[in-house]
Amino acid sequence: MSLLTVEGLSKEFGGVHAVEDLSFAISPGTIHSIIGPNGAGKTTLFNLVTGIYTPTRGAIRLDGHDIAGRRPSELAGLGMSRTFQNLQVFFNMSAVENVMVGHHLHLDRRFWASLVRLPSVVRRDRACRAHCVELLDFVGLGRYVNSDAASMPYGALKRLEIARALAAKPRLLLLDEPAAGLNATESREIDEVIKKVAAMGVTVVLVEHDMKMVMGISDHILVLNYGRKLAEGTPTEVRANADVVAAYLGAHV
Amino acid sequence: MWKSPRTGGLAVLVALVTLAPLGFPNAYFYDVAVNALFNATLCVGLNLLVGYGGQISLGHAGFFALGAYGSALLTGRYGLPPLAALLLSAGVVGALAFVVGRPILKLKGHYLAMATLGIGIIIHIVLKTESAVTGGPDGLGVDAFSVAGLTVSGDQAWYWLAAVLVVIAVWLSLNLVDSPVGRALRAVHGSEVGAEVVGVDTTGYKVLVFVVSAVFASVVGSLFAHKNGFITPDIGSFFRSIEVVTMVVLGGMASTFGAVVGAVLLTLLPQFLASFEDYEAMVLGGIMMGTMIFMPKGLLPSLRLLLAKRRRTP
Amino acid sequence: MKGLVWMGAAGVAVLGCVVFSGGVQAAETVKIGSFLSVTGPASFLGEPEKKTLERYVERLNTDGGIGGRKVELVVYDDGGAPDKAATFAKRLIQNDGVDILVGGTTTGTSMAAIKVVELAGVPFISLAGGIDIVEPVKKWVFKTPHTDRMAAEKVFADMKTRGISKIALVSEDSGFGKSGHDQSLKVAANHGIEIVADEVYSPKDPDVTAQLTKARNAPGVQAVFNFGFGQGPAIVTKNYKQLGIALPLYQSHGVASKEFIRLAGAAADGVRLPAAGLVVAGQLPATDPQKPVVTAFKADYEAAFKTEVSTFAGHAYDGLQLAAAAISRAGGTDKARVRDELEKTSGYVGTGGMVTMSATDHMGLSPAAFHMVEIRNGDWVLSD
Amino acid sequence: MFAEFLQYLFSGLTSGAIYALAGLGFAIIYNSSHVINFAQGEFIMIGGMATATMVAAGLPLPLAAVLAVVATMAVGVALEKFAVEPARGADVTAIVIITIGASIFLRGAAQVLWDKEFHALPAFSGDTPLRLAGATLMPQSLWVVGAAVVVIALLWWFFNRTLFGKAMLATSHNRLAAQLMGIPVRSVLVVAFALSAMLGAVGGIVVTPITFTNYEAGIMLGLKGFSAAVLGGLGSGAGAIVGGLLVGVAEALASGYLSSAYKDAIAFVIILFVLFFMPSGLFGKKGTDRV
Repeated sequence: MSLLTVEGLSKEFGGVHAVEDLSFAISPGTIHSIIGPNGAGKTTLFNLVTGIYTPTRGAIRLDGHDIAGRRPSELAGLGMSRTFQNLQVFFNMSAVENVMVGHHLHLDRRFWASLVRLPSVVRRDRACRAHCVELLDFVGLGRYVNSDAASMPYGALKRLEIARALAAKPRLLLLDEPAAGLNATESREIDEVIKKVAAMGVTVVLVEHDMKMVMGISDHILVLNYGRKLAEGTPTEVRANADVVAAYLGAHV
Repeated sequence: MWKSPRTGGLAVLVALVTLAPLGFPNAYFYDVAVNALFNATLCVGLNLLVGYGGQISLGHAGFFALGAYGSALLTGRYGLPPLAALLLSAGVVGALAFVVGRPILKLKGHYLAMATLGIGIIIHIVLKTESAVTGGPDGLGVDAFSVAGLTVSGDQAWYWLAAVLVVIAVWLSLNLVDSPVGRALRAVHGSEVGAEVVGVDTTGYKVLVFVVSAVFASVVGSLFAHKNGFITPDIGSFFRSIEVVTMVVLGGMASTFGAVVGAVLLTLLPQFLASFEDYEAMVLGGIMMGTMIFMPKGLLPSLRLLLAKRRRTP
Repeated sequence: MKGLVWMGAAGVAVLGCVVFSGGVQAAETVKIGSFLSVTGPASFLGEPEKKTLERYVERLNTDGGIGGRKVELVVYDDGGAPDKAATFAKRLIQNDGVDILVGGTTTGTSMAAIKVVELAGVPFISLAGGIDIVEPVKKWVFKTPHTDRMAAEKVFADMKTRGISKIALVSEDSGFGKSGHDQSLKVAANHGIEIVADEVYSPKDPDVTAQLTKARNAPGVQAVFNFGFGQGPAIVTKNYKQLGIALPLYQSHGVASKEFIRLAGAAADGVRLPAAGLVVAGQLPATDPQKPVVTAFKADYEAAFKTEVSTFAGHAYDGLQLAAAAISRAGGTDKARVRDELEKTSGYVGTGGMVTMSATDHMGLSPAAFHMVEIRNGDWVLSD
Repeated sequence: MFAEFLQYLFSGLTSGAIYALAGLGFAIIYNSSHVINFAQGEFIMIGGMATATMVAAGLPLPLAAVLAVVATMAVGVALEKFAVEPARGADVTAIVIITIGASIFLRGAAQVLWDKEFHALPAFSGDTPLRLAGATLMPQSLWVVGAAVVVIALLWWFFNRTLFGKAMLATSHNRLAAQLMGIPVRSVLVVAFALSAMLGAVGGIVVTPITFTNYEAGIMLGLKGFSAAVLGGLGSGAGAIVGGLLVGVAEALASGYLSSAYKDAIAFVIILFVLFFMPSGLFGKKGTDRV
């Protein structure tokens, strides 16, 4: 069974169809890329799937249950996590605290317990911290553990978001242009991180412009154009698709 | 960082409030100190909302006044023991904050400022108008504060009560900030969407901290009423709301000790400025502007940065 | 962490340094303490009070002080905030060591200070109108101004003689107006007055025609009575004229200053109000015992400050005179004896009227202290 | 019945036009800097006080008015130069505290420079009320409404038809982009403060014959102006006008038909309800989160 199924999904903003009648499915354990020209509706699709936008029409199913219109925080509880194209880092906190927030759902969230700092809270917090330091190491940010997020370079913040998303222990991880604005070395590092994540059994959905990365790591690619599905398939299939080539070269008439 | 300023800062605070009375020659000093510590407690609560949660409130004096009037009326009119009145008032204020907090906290920035301002002003108007209950603008007398037959009387007794209160408030605040709940709260300030997608119920936390800060205000209001023995609706005025927010911002947002410092300094300031007479307002306004221009992060965080810099370049 | 300790130390220093020259007092001076609302909404009451106290303390000193001792005045501005007033009262008593308090511009600030002075046992002469200040009688508390209840009674009595029995009450929602409103409701029935409309405005409302329209349209209404001070009553008066309401308009003693006439302009013509003798000093009959006192004070004040004297200045003047007289009769500043002497004040003729206090009356003014005046052609005209 | 309603309406429009003028000043500064200037009310106070004292000193009203406007604009520019500009980039709350500090400072200065008395100005076109269907209106109220209309028209022209005005609008949309396009962003802010100070002063002058003025007059006007601007939607000039009129009319109708003691509270309840359903005010730009 598919982990995520999208059926007839549409989103309008004041008459503009950002996403229109879109259907696709994502199988567990795969790396699934979504590509398309600027304005094709990729980020809108992410925002719909993760509950930030409410669809105008259509269904989004996680494990067969409709999740359209649920809040992002509820979806996080169902095992969905994401990063952002425009960074949504907590700049008022340190790197490791950012990641610890990612672990939020797996901690003791009782107000009273936090307020009087029960020993159990302290214990779990300490374990959580250790775990989050590991995650920072995992994404290659070991030297930033106690740095203020506000003082970290852009490339590191991109990875910080991935670490934070991972801390939520997602089954489905959506990465919105993780390599955008990074140099070749950094892109390669991100590439490695994504592969490692997938190897842990997390299903990854990726929006990315770096074709080399997309073609290299994806199991499956969905091509969007003007909010609609243009093509779908394995990297080889997509590369051979005439419509895709046309859309990307802008020669489509 | 990991050893956190919790233990050290708290120890300094305890030492300060314990030693401070050595410099108090008479009851007037105790009186000012009690007001300073009450304000500090209120500001520690408000700082959770404004500094850590990133949600502005220009109506907190309203909650303070509700706590004060709640205690005054429940003890004076209905004969409740003061402690029960304090707790009941805090409960009611918390419930009220919960009810109005849900719709209000959907608003952002200046719209939230407007809405909280409106809540505060409405409370003030009700207290002023319903004079049959509240005594109107001329005020209402309040009985002494006593628990289990022991009456808190005299400025010294009140000082120690206020000191214990502020230490507890700071302790709770420090605990909270460095806990799962507190981190979620600060995350809401950092990025609401960012917090949402990792499972933080942002609305829930905003409402929670709004309620918590309102309860802080209510408790301080209750004690203030008993200590002063007389209250007027002006304790809930728009100016008071602005004043307490100024204390928090001046001391340093997102800094528990900053809130304490800001509250203490701004409470003492008018006592110093009294000799400026007609120029008092100009000096106060000038100090507010100057502090925020030269230390935009507030007194304590800015000083801390300065010290850190000096240490790095000996 | 070290930084925090240093900052903490600095904090202690600040806390400890609120020490001023106070405390130590030359045994020779008589210290009079005062907290007034020199700024804030009641500033135009507090301001003349402060000027008066300062001028007449100086006068006392040039005349040789009280019983040969120099007088020292300490004034703090409470900005109209009751909690500040309480703190300043404490500062005056505990830190500055004053012998007597003369101050408290508003009822709220006075009431807040009462808790402090009663506990400390220092005589306190309030300059505010609220009847709650001296009723019930508090051991250490006295006051000089007429109460709002007396003003209401004077107005109602005047209405009755003119055959008015149904009125609309329009009041300000500030301390003065609200207290006047409550007292008016309380005593109206005693004078056979029925209040058929009860409207309220805020001190800074730009326009009150809505309230006045409602008041005018109340069934059977024969007159309108406005309780407030500052610019509010002037706006009420102008709006009243604008609406062309033909009913008599009464104001309270809160507007008994030339400023009201200046602000309201021609619209003030025909307005009736209760006022102290000071306001109509020139028109008092020569036989009036108050005449020499009020004319002298008025002339002196106006020469010194180049502004019209107000009744509030008079309250401060009376407060200071009562205090000086009591101290001199007591032969010193022993607080209990000064208090006893204050209570024995008898036949003092001040700007507010004749004052005779007793153990049951800590104000000592009779209703006769008020004169009914009408504004005609921009001036007061005594009408009783 | 109808005459009564009309009178309430007139009452509300008089107050409302005053609030609207105050609200407009907030809108202009917010538009170009996203700063809420809590000293806006003090501009109104300074305009009124300066004019009133100069007229009392014997100057003809038009001259006094012009001088007062110039003086207020100088205060506005000084506020921008010495208090807001140095704090550029600081947290919004820090700037809020700065402008609140500025308002306290200006009030204090006014009280020292002038006095604590109330000051009046004669009505520009006399005190004979206009009568309409049994209700009355003072000619001065028309002056206020007229001033609001003229100011709106001028602002519209300025922002849509002059290069500098367009540059200011561009700055409000994207400060960085505007800067890159060569727009002198710093002078835009100075002009914004000068403009809203001018607006405040004009407001203060036309309003003083109705409400009088003293050193504290700016508090209430600032508060109501802020309410008007927020209700209308921050940054929207038309919104501030509509917001101001709505608050004024709501207060008047509330005191006429419900309770005059609670009219202010009722106005705030209305504002709260509007915000619950329209979180960016009546005409505010809807903030969509871009992530």
